[in-house]
Amino acid sequence: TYETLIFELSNPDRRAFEIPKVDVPEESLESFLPKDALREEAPELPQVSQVDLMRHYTNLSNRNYGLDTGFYPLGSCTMKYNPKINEDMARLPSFTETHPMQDDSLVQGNLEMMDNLDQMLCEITGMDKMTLQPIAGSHGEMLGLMLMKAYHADKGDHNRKKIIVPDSSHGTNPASVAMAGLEVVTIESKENGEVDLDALQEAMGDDVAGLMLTNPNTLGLFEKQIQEIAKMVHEAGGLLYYDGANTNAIMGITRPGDMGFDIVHLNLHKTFTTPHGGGGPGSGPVGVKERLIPYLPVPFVEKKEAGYKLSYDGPKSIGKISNYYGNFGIYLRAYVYILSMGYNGLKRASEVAVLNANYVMYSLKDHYKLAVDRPCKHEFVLAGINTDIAEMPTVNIAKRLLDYGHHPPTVYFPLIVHEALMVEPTETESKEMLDDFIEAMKAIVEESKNDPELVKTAPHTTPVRKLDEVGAARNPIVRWEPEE
Amino acid sequence: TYETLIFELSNPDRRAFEIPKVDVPEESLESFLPKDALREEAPELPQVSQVDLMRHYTNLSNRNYGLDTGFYPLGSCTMKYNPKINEDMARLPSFTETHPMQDDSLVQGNLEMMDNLDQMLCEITGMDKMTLQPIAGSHGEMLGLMLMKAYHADKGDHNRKKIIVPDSSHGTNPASVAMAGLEVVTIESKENGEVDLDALQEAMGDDVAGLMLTNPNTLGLFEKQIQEIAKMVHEAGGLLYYDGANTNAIMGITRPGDMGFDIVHLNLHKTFTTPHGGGGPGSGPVGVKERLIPYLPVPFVEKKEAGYKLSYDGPKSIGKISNYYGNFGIYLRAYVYILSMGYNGLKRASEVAVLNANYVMYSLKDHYKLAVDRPCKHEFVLAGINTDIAEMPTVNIAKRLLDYGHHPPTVYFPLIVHEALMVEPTETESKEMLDDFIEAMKAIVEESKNDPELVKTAPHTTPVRKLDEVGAARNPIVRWEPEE
Amino acid sequence: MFPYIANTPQDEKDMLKAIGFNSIEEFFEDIPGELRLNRDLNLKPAMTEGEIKVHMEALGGKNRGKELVNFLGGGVYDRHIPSVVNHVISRSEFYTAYTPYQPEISQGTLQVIYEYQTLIANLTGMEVSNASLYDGASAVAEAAFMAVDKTRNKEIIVPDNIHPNTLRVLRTYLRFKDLELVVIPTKEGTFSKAALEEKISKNTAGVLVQNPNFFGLVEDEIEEIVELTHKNKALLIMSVDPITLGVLKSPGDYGADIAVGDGQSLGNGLNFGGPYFGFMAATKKLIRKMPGRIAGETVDKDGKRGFVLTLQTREQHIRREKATSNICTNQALNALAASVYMVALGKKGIAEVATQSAQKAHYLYNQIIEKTNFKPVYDKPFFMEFGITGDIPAAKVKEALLKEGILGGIELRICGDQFKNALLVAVTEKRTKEEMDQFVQVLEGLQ
Amino acid sequence: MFPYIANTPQDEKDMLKAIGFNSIEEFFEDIPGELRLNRDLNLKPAMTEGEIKVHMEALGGKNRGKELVNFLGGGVYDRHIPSVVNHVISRSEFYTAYTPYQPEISQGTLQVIYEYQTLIANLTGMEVSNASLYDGASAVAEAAFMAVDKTRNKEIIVPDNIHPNTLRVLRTYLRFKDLELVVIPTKEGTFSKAALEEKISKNTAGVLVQNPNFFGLVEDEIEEIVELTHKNKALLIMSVDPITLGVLKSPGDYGADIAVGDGQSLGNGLNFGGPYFGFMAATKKLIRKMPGRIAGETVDKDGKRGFVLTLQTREQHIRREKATSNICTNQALNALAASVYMVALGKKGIAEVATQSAQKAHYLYNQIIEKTNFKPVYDKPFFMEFGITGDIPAAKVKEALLKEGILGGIELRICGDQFKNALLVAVTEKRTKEEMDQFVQVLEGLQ
Repeated sequence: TYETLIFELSNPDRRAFEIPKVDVPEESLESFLPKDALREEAPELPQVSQVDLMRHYTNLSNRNYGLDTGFYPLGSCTMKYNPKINEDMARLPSFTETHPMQDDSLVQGNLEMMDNLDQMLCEITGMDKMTLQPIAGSHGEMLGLMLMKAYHADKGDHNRKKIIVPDSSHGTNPASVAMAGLEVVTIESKENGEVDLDALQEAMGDDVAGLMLTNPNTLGLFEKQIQEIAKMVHEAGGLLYYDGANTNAIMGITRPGDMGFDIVHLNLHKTFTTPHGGGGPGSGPVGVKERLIPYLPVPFVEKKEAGYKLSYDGPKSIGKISNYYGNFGIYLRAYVYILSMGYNGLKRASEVAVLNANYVMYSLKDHYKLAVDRPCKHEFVLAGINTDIAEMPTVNIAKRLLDYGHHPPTVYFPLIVHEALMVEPTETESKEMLDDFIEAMKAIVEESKNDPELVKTAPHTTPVRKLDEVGAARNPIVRWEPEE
Repeated sequence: TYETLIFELSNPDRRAFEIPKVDVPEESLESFLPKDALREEAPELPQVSQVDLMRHYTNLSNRNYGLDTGFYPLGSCTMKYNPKINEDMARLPSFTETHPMQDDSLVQGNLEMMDNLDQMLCEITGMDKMTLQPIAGSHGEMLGLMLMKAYHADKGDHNRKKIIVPDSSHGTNPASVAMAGLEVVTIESKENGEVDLDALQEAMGDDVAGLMLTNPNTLGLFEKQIQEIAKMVHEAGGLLYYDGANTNAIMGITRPGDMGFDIVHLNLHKTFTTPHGGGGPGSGPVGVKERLIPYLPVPFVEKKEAGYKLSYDGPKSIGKISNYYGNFGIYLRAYVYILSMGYNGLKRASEVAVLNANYVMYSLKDHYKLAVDRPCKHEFVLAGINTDIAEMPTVNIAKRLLDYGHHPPTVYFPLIVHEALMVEPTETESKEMLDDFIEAMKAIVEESKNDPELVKTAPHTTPVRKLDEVGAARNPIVRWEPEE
Repeated sequence: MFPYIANTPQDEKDMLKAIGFNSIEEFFEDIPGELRLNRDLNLKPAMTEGEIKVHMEALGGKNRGKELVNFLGGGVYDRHIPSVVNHVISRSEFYTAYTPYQPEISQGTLQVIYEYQTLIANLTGMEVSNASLYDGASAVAEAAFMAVDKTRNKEIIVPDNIHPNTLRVLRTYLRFKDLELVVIPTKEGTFSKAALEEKISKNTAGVLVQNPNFFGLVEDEIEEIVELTHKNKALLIMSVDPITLGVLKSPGDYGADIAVGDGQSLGNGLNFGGPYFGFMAATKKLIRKMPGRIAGETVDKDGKRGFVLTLQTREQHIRREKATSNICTNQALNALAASVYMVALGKKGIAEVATQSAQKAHYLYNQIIEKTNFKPVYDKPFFMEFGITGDIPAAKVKEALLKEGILGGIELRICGDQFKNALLVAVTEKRTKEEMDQFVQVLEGLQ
Repeated sequence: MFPYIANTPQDEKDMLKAIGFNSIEEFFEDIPGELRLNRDLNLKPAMTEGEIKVHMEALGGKNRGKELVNFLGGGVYDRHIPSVVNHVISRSEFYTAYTPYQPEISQGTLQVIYEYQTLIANLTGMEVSNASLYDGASAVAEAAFMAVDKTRNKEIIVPDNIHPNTLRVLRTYLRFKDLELVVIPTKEGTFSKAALEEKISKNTAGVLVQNPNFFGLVEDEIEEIVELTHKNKALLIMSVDPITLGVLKSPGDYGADIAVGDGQSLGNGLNFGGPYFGFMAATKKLIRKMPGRIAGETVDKDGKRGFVLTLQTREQHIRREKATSNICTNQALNALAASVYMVALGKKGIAEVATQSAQKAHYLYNQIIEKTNFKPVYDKPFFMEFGITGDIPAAKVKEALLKEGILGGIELRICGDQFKNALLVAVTEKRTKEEMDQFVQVLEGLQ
């Protein structure tokens, strides 16, 4: 009974929860609805007792690995500790029990928070105005590209359809370009992931809407020529988009706005410690420079003498991209985090994130190949195991790490590095934890040399062993069905 | 780093939490306290980051088995599901943020709840008045015995020092007698755990303060002759004390007050679903018949026209047995539970608890020896494995059950049954879960026959294997000390 | 020191020394000096938990809501949420996990998604479901893209009685992909098959029906609309309120191709608009066109059942610029809350919630019509939400209700000036007769 | 159906049939008819969660507290509680577990106890600690029994400046065991060595010192008292506030034999008096006299470190009538909260909490003495709690403070009529200068 599906526990007449008895006359639905609007039988939802429900989900949770379980050095995902005070504040009924259609006068606290957060995020990124509406990083990317397009169109420049994206970029970048009805032009990066200025120059033209970049790049390296790049793009009439996934390296140190970026998105669930929830909800605010403000989605918070107000008055606005005001409950957590850290804490966070990444990278340099041998920022990429010692595909190293109790790094990304292992330790980890990880990584190299079978057949200690993903895709079983 | 002690993670200057900076002049302690009142160095508490703290305790929790993990048929402990609404209500700030020394007028909600609960528990047990002050069942027992003694003393009857306790009783019973400054007279029970009337008659006399009994008894059987027993004790001038550990069998069906008991304690953490917390906090209210009310501890809640009031006006009261009003946060949960169940639910709970126990007992009767072959109430006792099939000590059966994912029953209690296994499934378990347990119990019999070594070396799948308890007691290491 | 930063100055020294550096600054040397901020961020210094609590409680104190009786709807409803929901989603193994890239240590999340997919499929009567999307509005847009992708047409037809924000979002999404949005007029509040007939053509990719629609009315020509849509080889997208499916015919019953909606009602709090989640279910043949994650059943190398993310060839990190969707997160934790909600209620419970909501809404509606001068906006069958209109501006009505602690409804003037006196009132199973009687009393007082 | 009862009527039928019974009633046949209740319990029918929430919120609404500024103490303090505390104790593996009788699946609870014992030993400066007791008052009584058990004497001496409820509880416990309680007068609020000298004898089992005492004063003759007690072969029991040990000399420093106290201050909420927990630590040679659970380190059969309940031969379920204590639960979850609290604060944090509490208390005290007509009850060094007295009854002072949202303190008349105008004011690190200034302002207004 401990590894079943919830449907397999179902038994008619069991209940985990009941609502109060109806206190108005119990008229039949047929008395006010056409009979053929009604379904013949209620939907097949399982019926279980409350204890069976709680045990089911408790046991499932115990088959999951979270940040509170252990180290999670998943490159480009910034899996840092999710502070508990964030959770407590986001659950205050004075916030949770407000409806999005209440009058502005009844949600002044919410609006004030949103306005404060807007300003804080602008200060951190060097932008002029933020919208909190995007629900995820990719959603923010899509919005940012829409803003570019809207900007050019408003200038009468309908020809600019191309977005330049380096081949080292996050996979969402080109996909988001497509979502905004634009075209991707991929340019090859230099080996260290930096933009190849010649390739960029060649790609530029009056059909280019802009460039998408992350800085530090996906190899964890700062784009040293960012000023030249910005100049080049701007001079050609394009805009610069900053993918904020790697913001954790630079808070209080440098700002995309100062580098020349026109549009920035942030992943609050990365840099600003809101929980990932097993894949969401996230929050991906987008900030812009002055000239792009008119195109931001409605509504935006305005501070008037009479108080805060949600304004829909945006004649050039691209409209809306999500139902209400974005993931309020999530960005409220980010707000609490920023208050908790302050200007001093945010800067220290970036410094220590970078320290931790370099510590791990240089500690592993004899056992693994460094993608680039140069101090990194908040993350770094290994080009697989040091083949002078042993040979072992990255995927097996990752699986073997599970037996050591660690979540593996991101694997096979960025695509430009062979056998890539992308490691982002974050600032919330202690030296002791990093040492433990380093030792495990080294031990796996030794094992790969002395007992490669052990590594190749890993994991050995997880709730399930290696799963057949190919079979799953070939014959997709995507829902439970009762046995006949 | 995942199986360390918290002290082993400590690192000076790490912090998991900070308080606000002081906002008054920072005078040195020496300026207002004698220097020799101050310690030279702050106490050695570990210093860890917040993420390390959370991981430490999360990982520890994952090495623990709770009711939300699985089946917990621990006889006499009534490990039934702890409803989540209880937890939510007990955490409402309007309750948690009240100080025990606030004026009555500021805690009317608390006092009203206490008064309501008093009346509900009286109705369930058939008593006239309850005190909520005892913090645990054993605390309630001690109080009950004190009340007996106070009653007799008040009647000038200082000779009654003896409390009769059957040898089948809970271990706390005789210990509590000692705590109240009384003497235990143990009488042998009949084989089924029922009171031997002859033995009782023989023990009775004018030096007897009373009799302690649990009904159903620890073998899960109803004391059929309870009326004769009550008469016998009362006629000899004694009082009857009801150990409420087994109340889960009889709610809405029969009441100790109607059986002739003068004093009753309840374990709210058993019958009334308040969580056990890994060994507390519990709550053990004590109810009495009219004539014993004057001796109850102060304060008690009184309902006056102006509102509820805590009264300390009890000239014959035995005084206080705990600091304030007992475990308020715990009995508040029990109050919510009683409301959730209502008169109909409580009765049904007892009926199904008894059904479940009989179902498991009779399903196991071929594989195990029944202590008594007669329908049980909410729990039953097995006298070890059926030796016609195989031989295996009870302790090994218990340990092997761990490998099947179940918490074992209570073992080697009651003392009057050889190789006892005391099973209490409770009403919150489903037939499917009971079947799973029955199958496991049967499988262990088969294993004992076919592969006894497997059973004897169990458990095999737990975070640690069988622990050396003898060694621990011989050379007690009861605190961590830094290595020199 | 900062509680969320583990390493101390001493650790810093030790670590730098171990790897042969002298200062953290050396790691930043590649950042040009003129790009350095060279000043402190203009934010406050770090606040402690105690100070934050005071600040946040003061902010929250500027809101009103928790003490008010809520008759607001428009897709977001104040419902009974079982206590177990919050207890489950507060398990840190769930909420602090990332997307389940390593299935061996993510069976919790993966099985939850698989079960969620089954629950949504059963609820909507569709064959397959994905793992959830951002919200109901963007789910409609994603469904429109699926229709475009499937039919190779560029035109989406929607009636003007859908949620105005859904329309706004759809408009944005479609415009940027150079797709055409055709909004057709409704007939006394409900979808007009005739109006559709006029616009539908071989260029149509998809037709959207919202049921109940924004005015709370139950659509009465869905079968005909589905038939007409399919005859034109377009896809029928149905946007539904998940609770109403406890008793209303499902998209599957009607033969819809794609079912979408917002899942807030399924155990998620109001939260001022989010996080909620969008759900999407479809026919089996559309599965490879679906955006978002999908979990599938498989076995491990010992033959034990397990779950993985599957059909990933659809996804952006594989297809990059060929992707038709950039979704890479879902709203996993909200979908978990919804799963727990659906399991807690079960088959009977969801029917009860739907039935009670409808019964109570009709009680209130009947009382208003009987006892006050307010008139229905549309005199047609509705489910649990209805429009009323009178002689005074809706804002005034709301004000009077608020005085009695009642959030009275949504002003329908957001749908056009013709509705300036109209209020959209939602009633859930959580509202009591007493609360509704008070509502009526206030309205009586306005005459 | 009841959500907490799994089996349905159909299950009931199946189960009865499987074991050869016809009805549940057959299991109850042995209960004599005249003992049957034969009517429904006079309770309400089952309430749903929704109804319970309404009821409980209404009850809670009749309290005041959360919105008030709290200067109450007397052993129970309103302190900053780190957010992590509640998150840890809300892990169901901890709070839904029983006493760890099966150590193989209870390492969580057992290691927590072991760590707790270490933390308490370090805090009190004692050699060993148990796993916790009911509360501070009963811990004092248990300590008294230990002294009696160890010395075979029957007399416990306590000063009259201990918490009045502690005195009450001690009196009850001792009376029933026919032990003698000798209460000696204090000297201007502090323990009088001279008074002790007068009463102590070879019949004395134990002497109790509370530091800081109930009036908040720091005892100034502890060393002499310990010496005198030990000279008389009695045990010195010290009752302490755990927070003050962040900076005050510990029982261990003073050479006490047993240290006890109430642990509420260590991360436990106010909760109207409970659940809190009592702590107890002692010298190693008293370990086998200690009541309550004790966890010890050991190894499993593979040599891996693990923890078990140990020294169980002391316990009631082994010793039955020979037991000197009947404690079989502790307050495990509260002790866990305390452990998390102590770890969250750490060595430096606990010193800061203690220091700030003292600094703030002295700020308030100085302001009151300087600016108002109130006088100290005792003009002696205090820690974070102090008595003030004036010309008007304390009840009136409280009333005036309450008007400004302040819970002003405890009326000291519970210690005798001579204190009828006196108020005991506690200040923790959580109070702010602003709150204290307002306190002073109210007192100024009373002149």
